[in-house]
Amino acid sequence: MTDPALLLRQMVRIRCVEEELADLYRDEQEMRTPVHFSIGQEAAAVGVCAALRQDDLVYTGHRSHAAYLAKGGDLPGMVAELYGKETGCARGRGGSVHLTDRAAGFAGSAAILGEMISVATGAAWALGRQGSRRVVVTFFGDGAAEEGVFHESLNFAAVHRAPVVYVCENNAYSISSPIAARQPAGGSVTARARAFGITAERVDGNDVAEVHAAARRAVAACRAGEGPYFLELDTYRWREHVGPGHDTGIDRPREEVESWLERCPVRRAADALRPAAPDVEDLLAAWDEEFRDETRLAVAAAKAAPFPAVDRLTDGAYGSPVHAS
Amino acid sequence: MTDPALLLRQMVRIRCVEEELADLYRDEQEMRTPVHFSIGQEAAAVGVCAALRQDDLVYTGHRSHAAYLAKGGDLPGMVAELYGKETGCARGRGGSVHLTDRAAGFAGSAAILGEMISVATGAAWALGRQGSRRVVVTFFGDGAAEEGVFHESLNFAAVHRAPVVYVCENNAYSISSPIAARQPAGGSVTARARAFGITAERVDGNDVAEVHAAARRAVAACRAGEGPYFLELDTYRWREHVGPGHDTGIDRPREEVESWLERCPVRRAADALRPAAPDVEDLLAAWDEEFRDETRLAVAAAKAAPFPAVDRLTDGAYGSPVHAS
Amino acid sequence: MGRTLTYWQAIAEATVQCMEADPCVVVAGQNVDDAKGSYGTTRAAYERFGAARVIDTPNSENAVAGICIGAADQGLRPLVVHTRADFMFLAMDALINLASKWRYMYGDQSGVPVVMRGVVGRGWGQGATHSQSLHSVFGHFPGLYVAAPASPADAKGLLTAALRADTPVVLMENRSLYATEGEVPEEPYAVPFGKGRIARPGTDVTVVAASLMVHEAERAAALLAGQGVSVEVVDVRSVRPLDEDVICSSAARTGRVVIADTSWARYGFSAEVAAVIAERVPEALRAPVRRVTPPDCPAPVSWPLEEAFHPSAQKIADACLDLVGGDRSAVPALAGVDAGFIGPY
Amino acid sequence: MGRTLTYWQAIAEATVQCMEADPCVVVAGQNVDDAKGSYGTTRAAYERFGAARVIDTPNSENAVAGICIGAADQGLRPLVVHTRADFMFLAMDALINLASKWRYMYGDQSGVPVVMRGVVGRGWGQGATHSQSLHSVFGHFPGLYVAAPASPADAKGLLTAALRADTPVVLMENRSLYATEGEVPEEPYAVPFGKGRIARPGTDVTVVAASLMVHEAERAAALLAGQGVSVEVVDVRSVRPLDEDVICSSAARTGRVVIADTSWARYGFSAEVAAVIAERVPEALRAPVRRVTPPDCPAPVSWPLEEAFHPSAQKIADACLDLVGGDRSAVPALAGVDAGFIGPY
Ligand SMILES: Cc1ncc(C[n+]2csc(CCOP(=O)(O)OP(=O)(O)O)c2C)c(N)n1
Ligand SMILES: Cc1ncc(C[n+]2csc(CCOP(=O)(O)OP(=O)(O)O)c2C)c(N)n1
Ligand SMILES: [Mg+2]
Ligand SMILES: [Mg+2]
Repeated sequence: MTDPALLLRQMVRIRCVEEELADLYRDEQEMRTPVHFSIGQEAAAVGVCAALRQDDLVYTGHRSHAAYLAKGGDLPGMVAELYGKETGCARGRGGSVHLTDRAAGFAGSAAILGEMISVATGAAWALGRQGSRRVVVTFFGDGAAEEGVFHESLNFAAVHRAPVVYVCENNAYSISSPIAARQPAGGSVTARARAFGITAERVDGNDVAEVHAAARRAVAACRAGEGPYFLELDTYRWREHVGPGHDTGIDRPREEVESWLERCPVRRAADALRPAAPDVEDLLAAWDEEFRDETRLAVAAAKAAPFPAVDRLTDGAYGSPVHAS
Repeated sequence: MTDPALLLRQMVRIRCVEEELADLYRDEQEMRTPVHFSIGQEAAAVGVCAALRQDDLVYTGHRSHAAYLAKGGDLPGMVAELYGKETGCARGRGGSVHLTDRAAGFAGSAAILGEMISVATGAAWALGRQGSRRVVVTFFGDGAAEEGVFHESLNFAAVHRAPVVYVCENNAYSISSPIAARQPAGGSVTARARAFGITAERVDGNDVAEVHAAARRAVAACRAGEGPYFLELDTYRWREHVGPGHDTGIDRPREEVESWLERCPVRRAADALRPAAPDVEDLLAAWDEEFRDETRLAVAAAKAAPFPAVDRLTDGAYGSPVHAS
Repeated sequence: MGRTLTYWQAIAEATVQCMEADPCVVVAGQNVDDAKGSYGTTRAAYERFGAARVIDTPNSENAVAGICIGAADQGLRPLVVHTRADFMFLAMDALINLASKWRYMYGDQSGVPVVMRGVVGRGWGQGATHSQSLHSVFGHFPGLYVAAPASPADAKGLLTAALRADTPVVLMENRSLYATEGEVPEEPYAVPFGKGRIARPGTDVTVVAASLMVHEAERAAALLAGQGVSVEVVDVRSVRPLDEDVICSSAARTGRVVIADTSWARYGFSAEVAAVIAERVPEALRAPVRRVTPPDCPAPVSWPLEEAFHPSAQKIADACLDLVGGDRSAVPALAGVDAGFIGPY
Repeated sequence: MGRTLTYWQAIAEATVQCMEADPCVVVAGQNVDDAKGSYGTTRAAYERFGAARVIDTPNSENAVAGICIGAADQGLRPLVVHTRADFMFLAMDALINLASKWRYMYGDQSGVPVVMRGVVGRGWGQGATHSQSLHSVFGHFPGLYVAAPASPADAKGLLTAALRADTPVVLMENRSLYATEGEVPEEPYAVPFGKGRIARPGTDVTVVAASLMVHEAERAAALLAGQGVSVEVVDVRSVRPLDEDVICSSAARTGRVVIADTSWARYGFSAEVAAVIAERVPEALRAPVRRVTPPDCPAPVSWPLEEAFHPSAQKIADACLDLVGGDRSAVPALAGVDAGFIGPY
């Protein structure tokens, strides 16, 4: 079990990084890439990734920053990517929705809903075939779970027992659309996963300890060859769907947003830690400073870095050619 | 409740029509359109369609003949379609997999797996919106239920309470592929349907009385605005996947095929009828002659009919143009 | 001078007018009912007709396409909105394998007049999967009408034509156009599919384009007019049917042709226009045909690359100059039509 | 004279040899493991390597594509087989929005070399949704290689190249070719993407084609040779990259060009070839370019319509004769390459 303080620290880090970036994004307009912040949803990425080894793999959808960081993705590489620099983790070609850090086991994120659900399934299938004990995790939203490919992937994974953990961050919205408009009342994504014979749990996605415990069960099952596994994590996003602003009172009712602000995953983890660590507020303050500094450094480096050279525009469209033998 | 003798008669008709056509298909090679016979699966189409009114609608996948006939589709139109004639129900353009008879409420069949599942959902949604009490049924196989669109459609139908009955004819094969290779052990398509909150039943698809009873429940629910509804009918195809031959000992084990021949839906319905109608064998013999004659007449008419004129090749690619106002 | 509307307002107006005229018209798509209302285009319809006729859908592009085809088969006229045309890959089976073939393969007895709008996502860093223009892919298949209006008036008229047609229609809208303004008649009217127009007359070079590239071509033409080069701009308006006559007669007059397109050259719009010329008026060509299109790579995010990637008035002007043997360095630099785009996303 | 194989045997051999050489190659698709073995092409691999490497998949084209992309990302080399190319519409998002862009959008750090074979379903009455050739649709998007081999030797060589490439590849195979025979070297070899060939030299007219149409063009050429018309047949072999040089140098020599394709003209293969000529060697044209393609309707089932729909040696010969001013009535009638097809389906 990961030290609860470490889980808290990870969440604070993601919160600080994203808050700093959101402000800069809004004020400078220099990060010209659509961004989907995970502020308010940090427990999902942190709780799950803490259950992984470095050589396990993560694939995500568009809301990618938190999992990238939680999996150990390089912060300066991510920030430079948002600034479109050659030093970005995708060399400025992919932007916020195409983060990747292979060394950290963050394989990639993708902007089209559902794609990475199938990709993660295939990666897990490949690893499983090779007899590796590595596990693959994919993060996606309640909205992506409406795509046909979600069901097709679960069916395949169940037949082939692929070691993949499906993590559905259910924040009850797809952009402005509440889940009630999109999925039948009284049901759950969890129930759909179970219908494929997949072990599935629905847990409080803002309780990092609970998330982590469930993720450990999921990862252990996959590592033991008993995968796939499914987790539905109920949570809530604090910012607007895309961009640094807020949609309170526009796309979502004020009281609803406020009720979720009270269920802040960082605050809850801090409160839970207090009995064991009475100095938790000091810790938080110190971390806050540490991570905002870390972010500012990464921002400064990104700004100083060069843009990709325009004469390299088409580089990477193709791999190396195959010549006749 | 439809008279059991009528259900039996309908099944015998489909059996006779298909057997006659299969022989001609093989011997003459004049029907140049891939055909998927329902021989052995007649109880599904007959049991379900007998629960429908003429103005209810049916959409099917590639295995289309039985539902077309059970819904009251015009036999000469179907036969002429197989012969590619202008008098065909799709005027020779569509072939076996694109049967349609609007007057009979057989809206259409399509060759691409899963397409009609969504189309039927949309048709039902449209009818429901109009306040009509008409019901839509779609027939498809266990294999088509692996397509993402199946799940997407059920989700939509559940949210919008569309009056559609999904009928999955589970013959345990997709071409040569047994269901165990394609879907998780111990599960069922029914379970997947239920996971969307849809009322679902799995019944013996070779027992026409049971199928019919379930279909009546399904149709009644949809008519009452309580749709959608799902039925999984376990059955077995006797011929090869496409074409008039057999795949026994090639794609499917001989003992398996033989065990299903013993569960012949026609025979079972006849046996069930005998206490009430001791002359059932005479009835069967008379019907056999009647329907083979009917088929031969339709074949003769189809052969006598003209092919589409080659100079009408592109007609119907577009509707009438819209002119500027 | 008539009334002026923006491109998005013109679409919004056409939608409302068609819904008023025909109770069977419904709007469906992800988030069509929200405050932003698909860049404003579906907002007026939602305010006027409510959730019963402006329907928020699940994220199920394939089924939603099929559902709308089925609804069209039963008398509705669904207008499906995709906030990125790129999402339509998921609806291609339904659109191409079913809707486009329906009337023909069921023997010309019924049609499924579903209309799909796909927004081409220009803007900051939309990247590889959020900025593709799919007009030529849809245009390859008979049975569809495919249009890509450039002006607010055509956006209204082609959408109105689509919602009255008995053929399925795909409309491509470049997001960079939404804020552009133009005269738009108030009453409902249809612009016919397959009729191009001369957006600007000229004598030295023909630029053939659709959608955003018509504006870029017009700007290039204005610039080159200052250099004594007279550029004719042909706006095809719809890519299927394609108005071959307007293309060929202009090409025959000028003898020099540039084709500008937001999608790639290979097997794209620019290929077809060049082919039509090679088939019908090859002898008129006084110079080789030139294509101004993105280079052969996916769309990058980093903005200097993005600038270099997208075709522009500048590149069109350069191509025209090359054909007439003019001097590029004499021409001042131009910013893109979407230079007025305000971020952040 | 070397060893002769049929087209399907050549594919089967390439598959087995590549699987022998590279343990990461796996075959996936619906029913690839059955007795028919995808027209025989996957049978030898199944017999040799069994179910662990020749994997029957559920009917889930979209996910299977994504799964194979993910598997490729983790070191496998999946070869996915679609017994009809038409089913690939369901895999287009994965192939075009993800596989083709992967290397570029993740900054040229990794590739997903998945290979997809799509069978174009000629045969009796395959109809509107079972006989489409999608090469130009895939060819529109950078990041993919797309090939359509005409000969058994190229079928082997291009599949081998595909299974060694670090780029995703789409291969289109016309079912009518499976029984055709040709010399095929026994040892493994790759045919490079983007290198066309002169399938038959000639001086009066160039016919540019791929896949089945190369055979039809060769038959037309043989026929016209008897009339004193010398036809050069260019087989492009791959449609992306496209060998512009072989097309243009032939066109420049003959000055007359016919393009034959199994898919529609608009925005198709035939458009791109004409465009390349209009861009690079327009002055060489002594006559307008001609396209021999299906007419603008879906494929019908009824056989007289089907015959009229599909392009053929006869139609190619007629087009060539028109260009040289020859007399059609002097030329005997020809049956299609697939006239030898034995039904019933
Ligand atoms: C195939 C596809 N359809 C639609 C979109 C547009 N889109 C981007 S994010 C999003 C919301 C998805 O909601 P969810 O999966 O719940 O993730 P969340 O944003 O809530 O984290 C939508 C509809 C897309 N990117 N891809
Ligand atoms: C999208 C798509 N994929 C594959 C096929 C090829 N195909 C035609 S019928 C069939 C078997 C389908 O099995 P099932 O749905 O169980 O129906 P059955 O034939 O058993 O009645 C397959 C794979 C197709 N037509 N469409
Ligand atoms: Mg969500
Ligand atoms: Mg089946």
